[in-house]
Amino acid sequence: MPRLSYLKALNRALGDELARDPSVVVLGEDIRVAASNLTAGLLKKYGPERIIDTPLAEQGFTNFATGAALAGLRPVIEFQIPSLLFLVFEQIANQAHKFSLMTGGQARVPVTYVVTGSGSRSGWAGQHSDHPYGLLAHVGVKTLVPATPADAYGLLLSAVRDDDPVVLFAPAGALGVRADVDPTELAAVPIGVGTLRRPGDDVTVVAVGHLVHDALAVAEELADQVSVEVFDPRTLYPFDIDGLLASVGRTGRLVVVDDSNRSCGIGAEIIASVVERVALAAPPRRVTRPDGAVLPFAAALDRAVQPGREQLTAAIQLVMKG
Amino acid sequence: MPRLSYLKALNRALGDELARDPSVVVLGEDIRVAASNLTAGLLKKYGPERIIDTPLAEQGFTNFATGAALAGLRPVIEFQIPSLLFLVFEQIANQAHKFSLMTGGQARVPVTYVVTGSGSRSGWAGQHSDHPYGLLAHVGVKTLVPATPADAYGLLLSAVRDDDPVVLFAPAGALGVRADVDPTELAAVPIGVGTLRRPGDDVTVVAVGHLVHDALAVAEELADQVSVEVFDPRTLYPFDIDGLLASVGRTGRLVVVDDSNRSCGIGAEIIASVVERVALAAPPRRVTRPDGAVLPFAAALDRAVQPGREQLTAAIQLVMKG
Amino acid sequence: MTSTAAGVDAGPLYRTVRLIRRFEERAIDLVRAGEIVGGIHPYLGQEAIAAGVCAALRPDDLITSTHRGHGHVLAKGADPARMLAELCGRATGLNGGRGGSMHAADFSVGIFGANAIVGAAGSILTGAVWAKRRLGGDQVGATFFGDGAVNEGMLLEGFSLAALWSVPVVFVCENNGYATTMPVAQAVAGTITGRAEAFGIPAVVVDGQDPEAVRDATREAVDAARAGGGPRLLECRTYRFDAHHTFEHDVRLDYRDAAEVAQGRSRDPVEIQGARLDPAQRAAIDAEVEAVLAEAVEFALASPTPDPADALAYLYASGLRPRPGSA
Amino acid sequence: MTSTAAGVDAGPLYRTVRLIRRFEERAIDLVRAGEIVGGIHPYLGQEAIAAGVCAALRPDDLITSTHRGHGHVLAKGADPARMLAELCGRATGLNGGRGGSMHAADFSVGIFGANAIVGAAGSILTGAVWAKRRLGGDQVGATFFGDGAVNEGMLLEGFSLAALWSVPVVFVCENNGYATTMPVAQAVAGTITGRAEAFGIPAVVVDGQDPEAVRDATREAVDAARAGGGPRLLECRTYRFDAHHTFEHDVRLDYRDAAEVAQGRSRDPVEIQGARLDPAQRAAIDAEVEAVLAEAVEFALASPTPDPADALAYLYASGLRPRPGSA
Ligand SMILES: Cc1ncc(C[n+]2csc(CCOP(=O)(O)OP(=O)(O)O)c2C)c(N)n1
Ligand SMILES: Cc1ncc(C[n+]2csc(CCOP(=O)(O)OP(=O)(O)O)c2C)c(N)n1
Ligand SMILES: [Mg+2]
Ligand SMILES: [Mg+2]
Repeated sequence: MPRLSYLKALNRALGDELARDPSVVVLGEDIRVAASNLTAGLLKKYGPERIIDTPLAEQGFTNFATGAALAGLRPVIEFQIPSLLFLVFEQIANQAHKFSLMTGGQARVPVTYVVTGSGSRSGWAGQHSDHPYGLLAHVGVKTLVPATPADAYGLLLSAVRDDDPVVLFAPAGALGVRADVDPTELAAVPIGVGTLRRPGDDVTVVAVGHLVHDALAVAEELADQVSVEVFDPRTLYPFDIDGLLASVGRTGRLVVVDDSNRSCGIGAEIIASVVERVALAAPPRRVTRPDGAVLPFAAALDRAVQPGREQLTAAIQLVMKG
Repeated sequence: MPRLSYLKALNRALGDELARDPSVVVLGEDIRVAASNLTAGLLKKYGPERIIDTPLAEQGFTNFATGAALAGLRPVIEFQIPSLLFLVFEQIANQAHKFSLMTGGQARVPVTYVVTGSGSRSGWAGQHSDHPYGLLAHVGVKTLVPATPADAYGLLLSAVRDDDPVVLFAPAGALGVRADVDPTELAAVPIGVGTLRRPGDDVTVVAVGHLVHDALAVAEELADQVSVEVFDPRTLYPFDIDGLLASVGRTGRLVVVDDSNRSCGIGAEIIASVVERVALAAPPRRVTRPDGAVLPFAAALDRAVQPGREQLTAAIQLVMKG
Repeated sequence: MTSTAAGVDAGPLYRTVRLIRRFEERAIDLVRAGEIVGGIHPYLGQEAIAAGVCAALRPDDLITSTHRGHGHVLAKGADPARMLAELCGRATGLNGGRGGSMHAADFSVGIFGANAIVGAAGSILTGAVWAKRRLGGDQVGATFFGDGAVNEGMLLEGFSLAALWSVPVVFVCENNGYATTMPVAQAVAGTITGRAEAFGIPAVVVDGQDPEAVRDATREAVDAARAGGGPRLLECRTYRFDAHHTFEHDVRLDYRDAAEVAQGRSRDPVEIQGARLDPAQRAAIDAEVEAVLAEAVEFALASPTPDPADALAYLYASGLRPRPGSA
Repeated sequence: MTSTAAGVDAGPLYRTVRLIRRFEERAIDLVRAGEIVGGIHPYLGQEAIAAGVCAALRPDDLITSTHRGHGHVLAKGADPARMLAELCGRATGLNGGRGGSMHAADFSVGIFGANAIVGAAGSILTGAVWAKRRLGGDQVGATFFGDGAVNEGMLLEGFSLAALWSVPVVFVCENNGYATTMPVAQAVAGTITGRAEAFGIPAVVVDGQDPEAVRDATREAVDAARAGGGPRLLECRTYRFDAHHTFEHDVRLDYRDAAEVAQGRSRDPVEIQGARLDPAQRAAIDAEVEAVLAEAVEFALASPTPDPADALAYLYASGLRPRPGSA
């Protein structure tokens, strides 16, 4: 089977949707030359009328895309860096997200926002290394964080086809992931449905995005001590709580590992949603960035602020004791 | 003892800080005429050099205040509506918050942002009724939500004196609260310290902002059935988890009532932080806005989306059964 | 003042300004009566702008409106009864009672929504018009905003995109002298027309009290835009006759003196346009408008309020049902 | 070209452009060697702007810089060794290794930080200068940004505030023809100088390859600003000799053709300024610069990396200790 990279999968999904639906257009910075590779080859195929380089006016073109969506197109926006979501937060949370309800159902805003390379890119420092998916989940914008090439493909497809605004985070730590994929089996992955990446009996680890792969590695490492189940929610909002409860109901133990700030993060949400519904055999644990984290530049410091395998291992061991 | 309103308490705190510290300046829209009353009387006393009406350029003047703070002043910004925090999110979360770490401690950004009238103001509809304190807590900006006139005074004082950016939410639902206050006893309230508003034995209710008063009312109503302890965190970030654990450690039961969206909200954070540390006698409960809530205009719908006494009562009863 | 054969096309414009005027006066009464919750930003005094601009648009052309938006919505052709029902939070309202004064929308007549965030709608409208043309239409659009909005960077980004991509948008600045209480002279560095010209957008100053002057200027702009000439800006000089928002009826804010207000009110668009009609024609229109509004008030107040159980209806166009806030 | 008595004040400007040039070349080597993680945005070709602007500033005047900021930081007087240590993520760096290339700051010499968000720094610098004057100083400030930044609304809001409040800021636009790969002609509607003029800010186009032309234009602007004349804008026309970012050294992006690049590189600020010196003086400066940089590299590479246990040091100026991410 051919190997497919995560980034190539996103690229293919975008190409397939452009081919399928003439109302899809792509807007962003440096997308004609495909600086991030998300749009590689698309200019040649679909032309500058559909692959549209924007000036540096993120607020303007985000609202522009909202307007275009209101009028019947399906824009996809690429953001080069995660903190651009801070910059356009009003335009997404207060405009695109609210049009449907505020107009009493007259309007729909099918815009997809893709962050190609979210989280730390090692050495991009404080203002370029955020992972603000929790913010989108809080305001209620559909929030996808695929971990694998097949999910990257399938979730981007679903995002483009969805009638609401959707943000897709492609973590920098996942862009290089490759997998054997049968191209004919690439398909839309439904929004709001998680998946078990590894079955286990003793503890459920919920891992987000690129950390799914770390969680799987840790699970293997610990295999002779503890049987770890790895749950990949894929979508952070809406969250597949039923899928997770099925797992935690069996294991009775929960660890969440997520590369975003701790307070009010998705880790908190997952723990709260579980303990509201099932009694655990041990206190649950989160492995996250620290509260209020700002990533320092120096490589070792940058790494120290992100959750890693060691901390996950420690958290699993703690939960097994507790 | 004289009655002091919440809004007047904020006004007095601001006046006192302007008097005490010549480096304090106030920036905002319509603050000379004191459209919201936060700045009532201050123009006359401190002049247009310190009470500065800005044009509608929120991103610009938020960064301007950051620069002024870097250069030695202590700006206070008033935002008329909560969604302006969405608009300036990059400027607060990605600039003001990050300067200290990114510069290796060379810089400090003592700016206070006050939202006079956060949450629903009944009839201001979808884009003017948010309560985005969880967003600030997630990125790690100090986040204060006083419930009483004395705390409004004392927390605003602490905010202005703090060397970091601080956001103070004054919920619309609390602005009219009045209390008997001995003016000589008004004092700074430390950031990060919650308080017990009502002692109880059976269940701890954590209530945020104006909902503290609803929680107290519900506790009284239920007094002959259940002994409710009401904890007011006052500061959402940093959160006084030790203070809360002392309470929950005694009662063994937890309900959080908070007027913000459910997913990744402060309610999730509080529950997660507690269950990581103590075992509860019953599943904890949240009473919040729904996921992704947008407040509809019609009065009854607007109310229906906000957490109220009925839902809190139901949650308490559920927890007592559980 | 542009001359018109009296009574020929002066009538429709007069009807519009008169409708807006009386609608606003009734709406203020309904605020006082507690039927409109949250108050309104009255459009009184600025009626010529909405009327004149929309008179130059086709029914399928697009507009976006503002917090002070009733005039735009009425002039573009929304049903006054459903508009009033919206203000009263009724299920029969334009938005089913979900939007209220600051979000009234009627996509069926090209009203892509009032917007409560100052400066936001310019780029939204630009994108919408651009999309319509992509989809084969030849629509143009007009986006209304105030003198305060020209200080919002996001509006200027809208100027930039419209100019760059030659989108046929008329940017209509209603310069009423104040952003809430902030005088334009203290808020706007340079000029309003200069801000458009900086992006290569032709801009003119228009007498915003004269409906025909506004209509004629808009026609020129619309014709040029529709023909491929890109965006235009009209700075319509006007004066807000009443409060920034009805809360000012209760709380006195001290920022305009009585002489200035009297001076501002002396050029009344309803009178200016009314003078172009013969008295009988004018009286007939007045009577017709009263009848329409009487019916509108009756309709609005008789309409049911939406069911709180449906408070989150329409939250997601895809039909996703949000998790409730308590369970 | 401005004439100078050769060898009198041509020397210092030459030293600065030469220092920046050679610093960047060494930095690129260190990127290749893996000593600088994350790469850099080379300033090669634009040296005249940083050098010329900062030559017209006092040591206590303020600047803010950009993602392409090494030149500004060096020209304003930061220690090259500590700057290089910062790029290498060392504890001895300007920011203790916490900031890196895009956040280098040295408040002791008026460098209020490079900023990685395009368009953000203009208002920050404006506020800082305004505050300094409030506190009794007579500082002015210069804020650097690219041709891409003029499309950011938040930068235009900075123009607006500086003009409105007459803050003595020199807005320095380095128009190098591209925002990453986006040609200025496709991105900027209207003109760059026109965007400043729209706010009443006088603006001039300057030869950004000539250090003395930049210095002289800046002097005029600074003198006017310091004397109370409010902000100015300089559009410095320049050309980026190398990649947008060093990642382009590995990934070829196709947006400028070879002829254009050759043409752009033909006016080299180091050569332009170097030609104003006699060869011996030039050689002496070159040698001195090499010595400084050799020492800087040695210092940087010999310096310790910060302790990961202190990864969140300085997060809160108040000393608040954040809760860790796992426990
Ligand atoms: C971005 C933003 N900032 C502030 C406000 C609060 N606000 C609502 S209307 C208004 C004044 C607007 O002035 P202008 O644009 O001149 O319109 P006018 O009210 O005069 O019609 C303000 C400050 C807002 N709604 N949005
Ligand atoms: C607000 C924002 N948008 C996008 C980016 C990503 N980005 C970094 S540099 C750059 C191009 C900037 O162009 P210009 O302002 O001309 O400066 P130059 O790189 O040419 O020096 C872009 C798009 C960013 N850092 N910030
Ligand atoms: Mg106005
Ligand atoms: Mg450039």
